[in-house]
Amino acid sequence: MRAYLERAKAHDAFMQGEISEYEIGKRHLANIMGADPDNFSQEDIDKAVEYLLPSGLFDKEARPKMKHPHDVIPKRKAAEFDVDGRPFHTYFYTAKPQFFKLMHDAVFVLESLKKEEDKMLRRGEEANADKKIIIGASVWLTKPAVEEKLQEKLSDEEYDSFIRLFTRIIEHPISYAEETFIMQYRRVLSAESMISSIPELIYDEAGRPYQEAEGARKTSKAYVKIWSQGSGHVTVNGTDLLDCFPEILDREQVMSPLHFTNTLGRVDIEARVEGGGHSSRAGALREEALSPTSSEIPPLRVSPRIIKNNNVSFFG
Amino acid sequence: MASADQISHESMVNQSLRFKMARSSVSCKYSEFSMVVIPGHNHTGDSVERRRRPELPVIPPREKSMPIDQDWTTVWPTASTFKWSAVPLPIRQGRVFVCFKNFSESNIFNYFHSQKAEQDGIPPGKYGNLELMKIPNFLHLTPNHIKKHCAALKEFCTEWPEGLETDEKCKKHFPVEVISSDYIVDSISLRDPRARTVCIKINLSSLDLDSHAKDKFIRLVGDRYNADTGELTLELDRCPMKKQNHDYGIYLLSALFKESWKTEGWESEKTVDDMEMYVWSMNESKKNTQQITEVMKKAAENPSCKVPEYVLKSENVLETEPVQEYAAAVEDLHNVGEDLHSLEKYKEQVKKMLLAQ
Amino acid sequence: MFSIVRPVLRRSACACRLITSSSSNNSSTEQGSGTINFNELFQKGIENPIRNPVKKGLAVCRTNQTDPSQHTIRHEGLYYRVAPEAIQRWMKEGLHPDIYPLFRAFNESCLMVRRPAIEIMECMRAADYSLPAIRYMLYGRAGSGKSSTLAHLMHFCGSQDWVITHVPWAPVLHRYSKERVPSTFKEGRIDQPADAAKWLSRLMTTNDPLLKTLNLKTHRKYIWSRREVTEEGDALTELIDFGLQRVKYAPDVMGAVIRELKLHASSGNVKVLVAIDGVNGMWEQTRYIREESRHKFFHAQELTIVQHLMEFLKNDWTGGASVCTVDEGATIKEMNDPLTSYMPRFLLGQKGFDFLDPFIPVHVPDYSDKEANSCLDYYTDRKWIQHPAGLTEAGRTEMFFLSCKNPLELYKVSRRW
Amino acid sequence: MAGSRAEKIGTVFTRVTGLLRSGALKHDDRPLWYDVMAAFPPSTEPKYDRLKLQQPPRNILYPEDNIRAKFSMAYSSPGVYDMRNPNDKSICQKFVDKYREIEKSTTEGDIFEATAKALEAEGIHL
Amino acid sequence: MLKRLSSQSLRYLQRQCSLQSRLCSQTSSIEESTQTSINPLEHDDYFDVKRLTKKIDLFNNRVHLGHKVGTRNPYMLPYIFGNRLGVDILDLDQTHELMKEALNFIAHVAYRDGIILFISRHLHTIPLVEKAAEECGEYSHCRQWMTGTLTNSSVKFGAVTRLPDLCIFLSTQDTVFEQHAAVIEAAKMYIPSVAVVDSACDPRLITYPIPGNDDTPCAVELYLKLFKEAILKGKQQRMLDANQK
Repeated sequence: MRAYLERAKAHDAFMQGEISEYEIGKRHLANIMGADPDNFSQEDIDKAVEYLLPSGLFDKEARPKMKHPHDVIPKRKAAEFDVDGRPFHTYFYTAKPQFFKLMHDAVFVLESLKKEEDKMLRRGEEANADKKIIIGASVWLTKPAVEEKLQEKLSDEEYDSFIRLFTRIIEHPISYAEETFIMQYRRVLSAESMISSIPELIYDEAGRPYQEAEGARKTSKAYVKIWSQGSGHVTVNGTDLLDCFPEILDREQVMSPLHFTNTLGRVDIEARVEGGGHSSRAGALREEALSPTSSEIPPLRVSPRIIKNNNVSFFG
Repeated sequence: MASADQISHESMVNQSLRFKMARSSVSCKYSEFSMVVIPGHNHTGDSVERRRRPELPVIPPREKSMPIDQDWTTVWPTASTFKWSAVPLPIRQGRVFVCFKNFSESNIFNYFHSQKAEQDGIPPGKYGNLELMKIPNFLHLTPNHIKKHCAALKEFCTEWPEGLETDEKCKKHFPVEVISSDYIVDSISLRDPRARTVCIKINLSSLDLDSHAKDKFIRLVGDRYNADTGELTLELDRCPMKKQNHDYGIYLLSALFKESWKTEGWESEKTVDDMEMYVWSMNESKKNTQQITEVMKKAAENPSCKVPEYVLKSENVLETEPVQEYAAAVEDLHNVGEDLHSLEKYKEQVKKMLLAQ
Repeated sequence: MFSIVRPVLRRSACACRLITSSSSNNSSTEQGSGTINFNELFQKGIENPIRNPVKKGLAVCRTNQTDPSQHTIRHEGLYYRVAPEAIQRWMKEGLHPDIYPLFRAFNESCLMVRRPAIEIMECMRAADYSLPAIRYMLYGRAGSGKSSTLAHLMHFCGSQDWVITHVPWAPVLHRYSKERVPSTFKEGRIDQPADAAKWLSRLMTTNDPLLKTLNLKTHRKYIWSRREVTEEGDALTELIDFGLQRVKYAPDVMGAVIRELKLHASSGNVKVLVAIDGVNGMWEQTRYIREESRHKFFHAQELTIVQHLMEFLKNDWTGGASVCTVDEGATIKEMNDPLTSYMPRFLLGQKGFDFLDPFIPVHVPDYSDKEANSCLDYYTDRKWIQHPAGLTEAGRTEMFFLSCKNPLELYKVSRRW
Repeated sequence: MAGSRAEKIGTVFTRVTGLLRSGALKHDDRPLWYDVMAAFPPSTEPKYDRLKLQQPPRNILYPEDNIRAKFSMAYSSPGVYDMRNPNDKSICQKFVDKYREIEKSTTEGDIFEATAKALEAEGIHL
Repeated sequence: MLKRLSSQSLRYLQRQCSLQSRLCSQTSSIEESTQTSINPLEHDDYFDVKRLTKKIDLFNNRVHLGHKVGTRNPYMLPYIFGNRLGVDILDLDQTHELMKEALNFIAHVAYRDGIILFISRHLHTIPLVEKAAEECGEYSHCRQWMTGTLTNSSVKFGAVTRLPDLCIFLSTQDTVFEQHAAVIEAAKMYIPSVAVVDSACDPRLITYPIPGNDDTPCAVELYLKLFKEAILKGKQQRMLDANQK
């Protein structure tokens, strides 16, 4: 036990040393590169290291780097016992105290929700539909994410029970009362749709607006220009759609996004596709015709079918 | 069992004590009696303790004593292999894979607790890290180094010649571009076979060639000529030395130029198959046209016949405008390539030629 | 091809049933007749007939003008009804195989009047037939309607009492012929008596009443064998009958008939239309292996029939016209050759081009907006399109997108609606 | 016994005692519960190898069980019973109470039916 | 006898004991100081826990209700009062006495700063048990039991670990058919156990068995209340005694 405690202490000291060494190294590097040491960011460090010690190793992880010790050295748990050997945590003997603490808390959260609902029913009130948590806007944390959060390794059954319990909580009519608790374990999807913002419109000499996009599926690549205020004219590699895609399935692939966004016959498409086979070309085009389309179209991230996918078939 | 160990340990200590006592008693006995001296076996006289050199303290690596605002160019003046002690950066390189053998439920605890996993997954530091020594480094070419180099080189620089300010001007005055490479190889030989190669580039438009000469030039150089850019590229590597290759290249260029201006006797014997372009007057098309116009001319004798006007106007029908335009359309179709536009043009010309307006 | 036909047959039953109830719905509008200045019309553009797909019965997609000789640019994009006898006579072969079940399903045979056909008709009207025969070349990508245009033109000429000689698909001659014998007439040529006899019988069926009324005579004496002789002044039909009875001599009879027809046409007795589909197949390698070397094939030029047909395609005669099509399907395709094209110079090759030059190439494009809408109007009218969405504007847009308005593709896409 | 992991031999207490007695465990190192258990031993020694009682437990029966049995045969429905209210009696219990009440007062006639009638009169539907 | 010792278990015992040696010396000093007044071990009810239980409470909380006859464990016969229409009724007289004994023991262990581990696998009452354990500053393990958690603890926890000094089972069954593995593991590791044993449970390895209904929430709540009070009383007394000294 003593050895255990000493080890924990030694680790803390070791980390302290590493961090101070990193800070000094950072100032040295700034000096070497002739930069201002106070405003030398991690990005600058990476750039400088890449310049000073270039490595062509395929695995980027294996190249030289200078990172903050917290990013390099895996986190370790703090000491778990006091000097008498009494564990700090009431669930210590379960070996996964954080996880079971969470499960225990979740049970009482659910119970409190039930009680609250009973009270509301007795008062004749109804759950506020406006406040309801939109389940589609976020997803549960994945198992590795939960493990990272709790610093404990979970079995599949345990993760399943976690999901079951939390699903019961979120599906409760007044789950919004515990939104902050629930949302700790959910990842919001809206961030994703924010990233893929609609590209700006470009105007050609005639003043006609268009957008440009690139896309890929399997080994195919597609470069697309979409003109708004069109008549549904499609050119692929300088030829007709029919010449490029003799199979109707491929043409349907290309059509699906236009159909979905109701722009069929309203935009002109000029595309260049290369590499791959006919179906992957159509797939590459489909994704591209999709993502920007024209300014008339809202972002299309709501539909799960339109998630960009380079490998899995659209119908698969 | 542990207590048994204790006991045995205790007895051991006791035994050793007893042994010491016995020895001391023996030594007492030695003083009383004359000693049997076996040289090299037992002690004679006072033993002089061997003087050991005091261990010098290990000097901390140089990086520890470096001031943060030092002049790095003095620390690392020239190219050199990575030295961990002279580089004051906590660099890490390498990738260590964490590998759990027989990973099972019972080992899950180990994942976060075991000592063995303590160093797992951490890239090794710079101390004794061979990987850092293998890769090249540019610690001798930092911005400060370059500034110093430039300052030192400045006095040897001359002014840029006037009139060659832009690339276009350079191209104009020096149309021939010669590319060669030098190689420094760390191996048993100083020579690198690639160093002898010389590449000469020139744009054909910068040579003074008429259409025949240009045609011949292009035929002579074959695929070394890029029709899209109009550039000639000569790769020369048949001689062992770069100089020889360069001289040969220049010779070759002038020989090509001279040769392309010559017109040989056999060049007049060119047939249709030798033509690189479709020439209407040499082809079947002309015969067909001639035949057809002759028939039309004959038919024109009958006044009810609707013959295109041009047939009657001119004596030499083939020289008339519709036929010439038709000929141009056919040539266009063959030489430029057919598309809807050229076919449309061809159609119009044929209609003009065959149908009365 | 069979897989394509199957759903059609399935659909034909229900389509027929529906047609009986809706036959009174067929509205047709008189679009006017008479010749109009071709160029003028081309320039000013023609107003679209009123079309509203949602309201049935109002769509104008057909014309009452069933006489093709009266067709002008004003009928462009409209369907006209072809009499069953005309189908039997001129279009029994040569159209896309899917179109025949479609005719049965629709309970009528209609062809669309399209611009390339009108263009050639105008040329034919304008041409002087004392001048060498003009050769027209239809070209366009697969499924664009070259054969239908050719059929329309045959109907056009046939209705004006021309003698029609039709080769429905030239490459058939050098791919699927069962019987091949060395020619006795000229060494080094290959005779295909069965194919020649077939051509003769087609000539008879196509022009049967006409040939009898014209009562054409032969210009010279033909000696087939010691006993079999065709005298000068015999009826041409007799010569043809002889070829049909003595199949052995059919290739030579074919040559004689062609010669006779050319002479008659030149002398103004009759007008002759030479219609050959897939003419570029005549400058191709055949699939027939030479006996001396297994790796060498006969060239189509070595076939007697091809040689005779080439005689016909020559412009050394007057009083007729040739209409040919060039088709990608008629050449032997290299696998995945990206350089394929449907243009005549590419498909004919230098030799073929030189032989046929000068000809009038006429492009058969995909449907224009007007034609495509007219086509779908017609399909809707015939209850071919049954899905409610197929009747809406959005459904049409989708069909147009998927088919790129290519007639064959549009038909294939419309099968699914 | 002591020190071994054979939990079925002796008890926890006797095994530690054995260890202490043999000296394998020093007296100072004894478990902290040892003194407590020595002072307050469990009333039954928690031995694994103990004898089974052969005698089955008695049946618990009451005289009024007869009435209950009759009631159950006549009216199978137990009725509605408010479990939250500890004072709420089941219909069966009400019947038994009534039966006894009637039994005390009268000895003639069919008491069972009389009870049923009495309860009906009180508005309790059987 | 010494030869038959399992060296590993002995090592555990030694480690545990060495860990506690300091505590023991502390407690012994307490003892010494209080000897002048009173020795807790000599006092019959030093923590005044015996009056916590009342038979009527046990009855009202349905502690007497056992399982059906078919599931009866023969070793529970002495604690069974009788059989009412196929259901075993536990003898509350005995339960009352045994509960007092157990509470006294628990309080003493808590007084000596022992680690008390609450164990239950009765799914409905797990949160209650965990909550009670947390409230009295002790430990609970109500989740799936990994074999060797007590017997192989240094490997399982990655370090030498102090094992609990007392296990309190609110239900000795893991599933309805199987006994909780911790019962045997605790007995192996010299850890005494206090357990609520229903008529279907095996009381033999339990040091201080309490015959009682282990399924009804109100009964479990009652047990937890009593255990908690006993532990808190023990701890309180420890503070008082330390202050007196």
